[in-house]
Amino acid sequence: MAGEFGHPEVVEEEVDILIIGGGMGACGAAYEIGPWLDAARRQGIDLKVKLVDKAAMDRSGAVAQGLSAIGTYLGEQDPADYARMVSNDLMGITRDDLTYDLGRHVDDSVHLFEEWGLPIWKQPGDEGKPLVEGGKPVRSGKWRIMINGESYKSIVAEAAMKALGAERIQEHVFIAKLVNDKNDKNRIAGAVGFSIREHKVYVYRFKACLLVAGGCANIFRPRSVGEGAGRTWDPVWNAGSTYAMAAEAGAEMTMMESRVVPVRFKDGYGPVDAWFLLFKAKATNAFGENYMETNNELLDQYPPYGQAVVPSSCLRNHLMMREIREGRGPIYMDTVSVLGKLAETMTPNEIKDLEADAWEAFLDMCIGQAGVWAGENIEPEKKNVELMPAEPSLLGSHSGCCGIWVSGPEDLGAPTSEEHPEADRIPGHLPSGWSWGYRSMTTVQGLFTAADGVGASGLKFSSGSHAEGRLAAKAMVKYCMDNKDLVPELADAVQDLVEEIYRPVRNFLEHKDASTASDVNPNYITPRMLQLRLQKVMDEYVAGVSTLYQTNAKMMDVAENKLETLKEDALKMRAKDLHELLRAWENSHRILTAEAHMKHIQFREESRYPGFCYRMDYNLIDEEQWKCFVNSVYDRESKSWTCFKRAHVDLVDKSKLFK
Amino acid sequence: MAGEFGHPEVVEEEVDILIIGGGMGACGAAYEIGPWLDAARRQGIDLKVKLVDKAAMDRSGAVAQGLSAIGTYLGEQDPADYARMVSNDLMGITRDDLTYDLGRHVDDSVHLFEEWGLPIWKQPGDEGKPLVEGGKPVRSGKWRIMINGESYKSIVAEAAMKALGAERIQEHVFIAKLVNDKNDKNRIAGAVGFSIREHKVYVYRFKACLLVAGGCANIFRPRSVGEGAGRTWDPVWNAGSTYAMAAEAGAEMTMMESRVVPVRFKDGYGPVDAWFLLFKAKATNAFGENYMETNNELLDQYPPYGQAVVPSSCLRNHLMMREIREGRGPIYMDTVSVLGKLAETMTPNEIKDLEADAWEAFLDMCIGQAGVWAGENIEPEKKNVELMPAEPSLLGSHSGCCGIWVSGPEDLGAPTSEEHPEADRIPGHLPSGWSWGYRSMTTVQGLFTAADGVGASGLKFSSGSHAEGRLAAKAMVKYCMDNKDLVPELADAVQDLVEEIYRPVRNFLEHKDASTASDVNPNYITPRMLQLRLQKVMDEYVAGVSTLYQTNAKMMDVAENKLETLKEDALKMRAKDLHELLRAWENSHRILTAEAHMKHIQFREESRYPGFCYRMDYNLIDEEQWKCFVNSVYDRESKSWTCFKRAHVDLVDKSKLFK
Amino acid sequence: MPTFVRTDQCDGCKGRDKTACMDICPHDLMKLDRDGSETGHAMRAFNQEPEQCWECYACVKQCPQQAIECRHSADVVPMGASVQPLRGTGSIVWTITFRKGNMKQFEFPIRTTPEGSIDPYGSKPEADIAKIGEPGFFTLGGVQKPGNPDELIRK
Amino acid sequence: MPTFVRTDQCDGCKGRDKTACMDICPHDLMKLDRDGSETGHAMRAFNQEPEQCWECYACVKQCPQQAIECRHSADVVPMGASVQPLRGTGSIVWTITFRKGNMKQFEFPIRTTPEGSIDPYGSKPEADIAKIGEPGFFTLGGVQKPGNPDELIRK
Ligand SMILES: Cc1cc2c(cc1C)N(S(=O)(=O)O)[C@H]1C(=O)NC(=O)N=C1N2C[C@H](O)[C@H](O)[C@H](O)COP(=O)(O)OP(=O)(O)OC[C@H]1O[C@@H](n2cnc3c(N)ncnc32)[C@H](O)[C@@H]1O
Ligand SMILES: Cc1cc2c(cc1C)N(S(=O)(=O)O)[C@H]1C(=O)NC(=O)N=C1N2C[C@H](O)[C@H](O)[C@H](O)COP(=O)(O)OP(=O)(O)OC[C@H]1O[C@@H](n2cnc3c(N)ncnc32)[C@H](O)[C@@H]1O
Ligand SMILES: Nc1ncnc2c1ncn2[C@@H]1O[C@H](COP(=O)(O)O)[C@@H](O)[C@H]1O
Ligand SMILES: Nc1ncnc2c1ncn2[C@@H]1O[C@H](COP(=O)(O)O)[C@@H](O)[C@H]1O
Ligand SMILES: Nc1ncnc2c1ncn2[C@@H]1O[C@H](COP(=O)(O)O)[C@@H](O)[C@H]1O
Ligand code: SF4
Ligand code: SF4
Ligand code: SF4
Ligand code: SF4
Ligand code: NA
Repeated sequence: MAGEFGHPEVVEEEVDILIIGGGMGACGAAYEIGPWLDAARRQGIDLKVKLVDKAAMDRSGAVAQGLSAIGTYLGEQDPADYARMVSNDLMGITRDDLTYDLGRHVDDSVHLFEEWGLPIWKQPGDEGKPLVEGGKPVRSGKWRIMINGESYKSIVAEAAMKALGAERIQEHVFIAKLVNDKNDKNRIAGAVGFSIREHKVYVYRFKACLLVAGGCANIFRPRSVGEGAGRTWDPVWNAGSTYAMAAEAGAEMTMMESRVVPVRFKDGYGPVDAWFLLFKAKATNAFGENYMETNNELLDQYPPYGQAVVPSSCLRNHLMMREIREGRGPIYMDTVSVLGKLAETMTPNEIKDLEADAWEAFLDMCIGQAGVWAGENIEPEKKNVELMPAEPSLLGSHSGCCGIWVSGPEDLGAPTSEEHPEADRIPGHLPSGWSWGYRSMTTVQGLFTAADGVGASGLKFSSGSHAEGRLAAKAMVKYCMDNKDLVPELADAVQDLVEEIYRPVRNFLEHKDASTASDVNPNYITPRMLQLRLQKVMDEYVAGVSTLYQTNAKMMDVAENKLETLKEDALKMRAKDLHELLRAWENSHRILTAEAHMKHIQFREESRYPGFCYRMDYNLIDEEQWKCFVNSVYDRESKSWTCFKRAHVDLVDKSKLFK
Repeated sequence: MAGEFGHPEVVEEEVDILIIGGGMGACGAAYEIGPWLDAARRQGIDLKVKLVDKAAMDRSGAVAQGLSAIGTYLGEQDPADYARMVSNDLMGITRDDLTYDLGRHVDDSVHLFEEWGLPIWKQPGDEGKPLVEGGKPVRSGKWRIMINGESYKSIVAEAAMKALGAERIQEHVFIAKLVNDKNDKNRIAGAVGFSIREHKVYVYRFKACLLVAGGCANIFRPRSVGEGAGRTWDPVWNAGSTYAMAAEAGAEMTMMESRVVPVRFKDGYGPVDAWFLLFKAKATNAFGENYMETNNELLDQYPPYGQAVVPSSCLRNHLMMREIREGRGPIYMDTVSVLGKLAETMTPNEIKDLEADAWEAFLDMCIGQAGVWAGENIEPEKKNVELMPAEPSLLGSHSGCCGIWVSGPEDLGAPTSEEHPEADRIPGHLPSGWSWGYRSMTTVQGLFTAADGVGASGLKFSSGSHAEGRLAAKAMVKYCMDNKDLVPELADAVQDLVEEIYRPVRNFLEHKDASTASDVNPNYITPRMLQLRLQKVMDEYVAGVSTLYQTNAKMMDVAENKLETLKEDALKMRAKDLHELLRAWENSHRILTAEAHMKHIQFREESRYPGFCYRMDYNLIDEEQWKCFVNSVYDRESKSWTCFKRAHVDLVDKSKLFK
Repeated sequence: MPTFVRTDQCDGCKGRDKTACMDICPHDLMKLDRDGSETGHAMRAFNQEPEQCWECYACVKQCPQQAIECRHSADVVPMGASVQPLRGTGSIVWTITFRKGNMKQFEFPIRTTPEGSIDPYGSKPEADIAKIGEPGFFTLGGVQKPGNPDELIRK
Repeated sequence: MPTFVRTDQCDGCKGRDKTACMDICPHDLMKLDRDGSETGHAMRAFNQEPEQCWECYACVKQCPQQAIECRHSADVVPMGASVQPLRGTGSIVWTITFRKGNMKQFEFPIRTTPEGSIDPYGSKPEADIAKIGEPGFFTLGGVQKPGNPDELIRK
């Protein structure tokens, strides 16, 4: 039956492994999986794989626009140094097993990128010498290397798509829901999605699934609310699908209280790292004071995190936010001094190159910022340029570590039991320790994740995300080999799933003629209005920009109620076409992600990340009570969350940071 | 020639007096003017009058929805008491001549309203006894009386329209611009507007003009940005036409730094006075603390204003805002305690009446709040209800006093010369003292104003606005009689004026096909986007809600630049139909009003209105330097403002407030 | 809480030149879609800019067909409630339906005189031209409240 | 800074089933208006939800007709500037026009290999099934960086 609007064709497909997403994590998986599939085949096990992306892999995900730097490349440095840095940047609470493991794997992905054609900047003298042969990269900071990254995603996707083969890739299909196994609630068996081009619903059955659908933008009101609303920091299409679908499937979540609030050039979210780390510029308040100096004593209030050579990102924000809160904004990048100083020692040609570098930082990954500078006639050598902290986003691979609790490597000394005083509050069906079989598997059998999906690590960036996808791919092949006789059965009837997926369409068709203007109708809500309602709640009560990132227990009580109501009303979203059906489901995912964020902040009674989020009723870090993971599980039946603590353990010695 | 889109018919009309607006001030003028026109006619002087309203008088202006109380009724009280109250509420800087004069006139308007059919609540025993016969009103506070006000505006408009006669009223015509006299830059000669129903431009020539087009909403980003954006506190159609057109015509403005930030029930802006003043409820922070008590010491920081029996509105806000700033929000109306206490002593029937009163407070004037309560299932007897300070609005008749500098009464001892140390900075063409001939005339000959238009007074509310319109009408008749031989000549050619008025239409017609989607076009900007751009600038830099009403000199430097650019871009607004032409011109008026607000805050270096607006670089009241009026004039040619001080003088003794 | 128009109730004010809702909206929001090109519903009115609706209910009260209702702003208020008036000659009846279904009804007086009955100058005096330069309204031949002269400290 | 489509340059990708811009937009914004019912311009593409545009320029770079440009977000950025790329095989040239008219041009490399030339597994080893349970990628048969074992304090 050829589908039509409201009556989609149902396509059922059975595979062994489904990869959901086509971003950095998925591309890593698509690349790594091939040879392992071959190896399995050589063992007589033939595994069928499919990758589904809601967009076109060539430009999907957070790297669509390109990037001007690769965030993580170790080079000479030890994985333990990397694990330490991540830990400190994320205020002490990360899984050293995951970060260390990433550190020892990541450089290979970067070497591949270069091999495939990504231009990587080299130190003078090393031009043309690949990294893998010892070519020295140009660094901005200890971990970051500069690239000409306009085509970064296209290059990585080309390799992935060739590796996997076009017939195993389905683009423009949005996965809306994971389905558990009929016989084992704690196992995954399928996924349902829909095409945004044709009237088709896809129902997949599989043994294993890699859920790598990116992070979550747009649950908080952005700083521009008209046309500029789409120019969020985090890509506006990051809809929290990873977190929401995992939580709904029963996966244990971790650190969902963690958020990213990057400071960026104002109005365009242009990256600042080239200015800070390459050109060595300083930021100041409106009166020219270097707040990292004048507010330095604030760092001492957060031992030991404030005492590292590079204080953590949130603490750098914290020092800046005092200026904003006390009315000494705007905050400026002191471009005038730094360019003046550089000009003193540079030739005109070097200055031209420097200018190009500065613009490239934008044009490679944040073109909108170039638009802002062009529209505002900004000449950074003449006038300092304004900075602004962004609306909060949720990401597991950047300067935040929200995500899913995954099984880690076994060879790094990770805990195998749970030694926290409140261990008895951990729901009984969940594993103990940090490793329960397959690398990158969640607490749901067969459900794997990577990149933005993996919580309690962070600062992986694009390269680390790719590497993590590879780790997961390999583990999934092993899982499928070990479970070769498993026959997944969907817990729900296909027809019920289709009904659920197309509910917004039916809401529209049933009610659209009740009112003369179809956008205002008492029977349904447009996805756009629903999103704005979510953003208003999050902004006003859960520490968005309009409260200067402040909240308290009472505000979250209010938010809790409002989000519950919003979840009810989400069932009344309308979709007037397939495009709006996409928006409807994205927003459903956003609501659940937002709720997780709120519940975790509510549960963690301290302010672990000053500068990103303030619990004003507990405006301090409480190492005694809260140096622990906050984890949670969601129950899809009762629609309720259970939060609990897990013990934090160091696998590498952090005191070295503070010497 | 019958007009068509892009080629309007031009209607030229000559009158003696033009009334711009159809709100409370205009209705007062329309009523009072009749008998004086008759009297003039008896002297052989036949004066032609026209009233132009952009909407339908029956429901135009701030009172369109109705009101639940009349803000100003003196009853037994002395005009001096009223002048004192206004002065204290507005932090000491008001014109006693204007407020006292209002106080001695206003009750007659209220008596007329009652005569015409407005139901006014009476004390038990006085039911049915008109105020004018001594019937005692039910008061909420000292100055406010309760009414059944759903039809308030319809009643007042019916009287006005009958008084003036339908042939002298033109509805659905928007006045966009005043035109000075060709031979005297400092005299007014005409006005240009356009029909929003027909393709017609109206060019009026006149001797005198009463500019009473209301206050200014929507220059700051409201707290809801989607469908809810229209539900601002101040009616969304208040576009600053009064301030912008007066300033462009060269009229001296006063106290444009003053704003209104009322605290209201959250999300619907429902009025709080019935709860505070009639039911005697208290507001608390999230933790149940009465911040008027716990923060009482803050009042002492603002002597003498904090020490009055009723501290001024901004200081009440100030005490509340500390709670918000320090993370102890939300703020609540303690409805539970007050309803519980009332229930103890009341019969079931009395309780039912009380409930009806509470809902009527919304239904008479703020129906949206009833919608919020219904949608949120709010039961005020069970759960306290959230309050929230609104986005700033500019109004001269409410708890703010921005507006135009007008000539006051001569019999109250007002200064006749300028005794301020910086008097020499006052541009030479401006009058000295507070009275230069005609009551309610601005510094531009022939240009009169009233109600929201008159600055440096305030707390007139609907009744005072009506009364002020009457004062101005009478004075205009006198002016026309005195100047009966004056022949106004327009400074600009009619064709140029028409071109200017229709520029947005031409922008659209010329460029619309350059891009496939007509809303995104490189050659023009939609009025909606322009408004959002204005709101973003004002919100972020000029002490809007997202900075918790904070600004400083540096932030205003940025705003100054951005507003200049915005004024340039305003010339590129498009209008795809007459409705958008209306929006385009409203927004032009908003920009100029916003600029005046910013320039005045910039000039006044102190924080005169804590709780409404904080200059964080000068977060105190400086009675020494700044107990003065800040006035300004705008130069239409250079598009620039000149701000200066005028001396403040007391005509009544304020110390009586503080005993 | 912008307005919407019930398709099956609006009759386009029978094709009259100006519809009641267009005429009354203080913000020029209501529009008649004569040929259906804007909404798909010919000869019906609609709110052309719902995000600018002040929810003043002027149009709701004015519509002769009771075709207009408000739906609480979808980006702010939970769904399912309604607040609807019926405005008579002397009073208005409000029906409030809460999200959870319970209802309240209130009736309030709106005016004590019949609509259209105001005689603005009926029993009023003429204006006295001699007083045109002095304080006071024509109605009283002077001010309502002379005030205590001792209060004026500079006179 | 949402995208807009130059009416006179877009050719609707010659009516192909999927247009380049529709295909590439990561947020499903670009749409072909086949019959002109949505924009008045038949067989031309348009941005169906400009307020959701991330300004990523994927569509701009992909359009074979150079018909797509960005106009800086009207609610944020002063008018009159433009930032437009021309993406070649090995490099991209950016032309930046400032509001006040001055221009800058930059050229940056985009890749060192021809598009479509990647041979993902060409010179790589096979995966060793014996190592499937251990750390390490197939490319190396182990981890990139074993790390200093002394750093692992619980091992
Ligand atoms: C958001 C962001 C991220 C970065 C940066 C700036 C900004 C603004 N910077 S800087 O700040 O440091 O400057 C980068 C930088 O310069 N250098 C760097 O190395 N990394 C940066 N990142 C980090 C990396 O980009 C990031 O770590 C990885 O991209 C994460 O990879 P992954 O977790 O795979 O997510 P993805 O966004 O790439 O891909 C998501 C995919 O899922 C698809 N998808 C989503 N939902 C789906 C659904 N329901 N069904 C089907 N498909 C569905 C998407 O289409 C996409 O394919
Ligand atoms: C905004 C506001 C105001 C009040 C209140 C709540 C709110 C939310 N409250 S409470 O908070 O205290 O509760 C009231 C209350 O309860 N009691 C009371 O007495 N007064 C209240 N006000 C005060 C009075 O309403 C106010 O003092 C008067 O209405 C002011 O009278 P006036 O200055 O005439 O403005 P208007 O808004 O009534 O009329 C303006 C007219 O101008 C027209 N217009 C505007 N621009 C025009 C143009 N360019 N060309 C042609 N016509 C063009 C309008 O259509 C309108 O006719
Ligand atoms: N706590 C941190 N502070 C700053 N940068 C960090 C931090 N943690 C990780 N980084 C990364 O390290 C670089 C900056 O560190 P550094 O070179 O020491 O100034 C950036 O590339 C960041 O990606
Ligand atoms: N001032 C700074 N000091 C140290 N690290 C920084 C600084 N600014 C940015 N970074 C790091 O650089 C990385 C990315 O920078 P950007 O692309 O501007 O976000 C992040 O990991 C930041 O933590
Ligand atoms: N708590 C209060 N104490 C004194 N006056 C108040 C209080 N709340 C409101 N008012 C006054 O009541 C009038 C209108 O109230 P509302 O309708 O809430 O704006 C204004 O003049 C306010 O200043
Ligand atoms: S007033 Fe009522 S019946 Fe008349 S056009 Fe408007 S909605 Fe329709
Ligand atoms: S409720 Fe008021 S603002 Fe809204 S459409 Fe009706 S008349 Fe206009
Ligand atoms: S890619 Fe270019 S030519 Fe093709 S449809 Fe889109 S805008 Fe038109
Ligand atoms: S710029 Fe990016 S987000 Fe915007 S329409 Fe083009 S591809 Fe889509
Ligand atoms: Na919109």
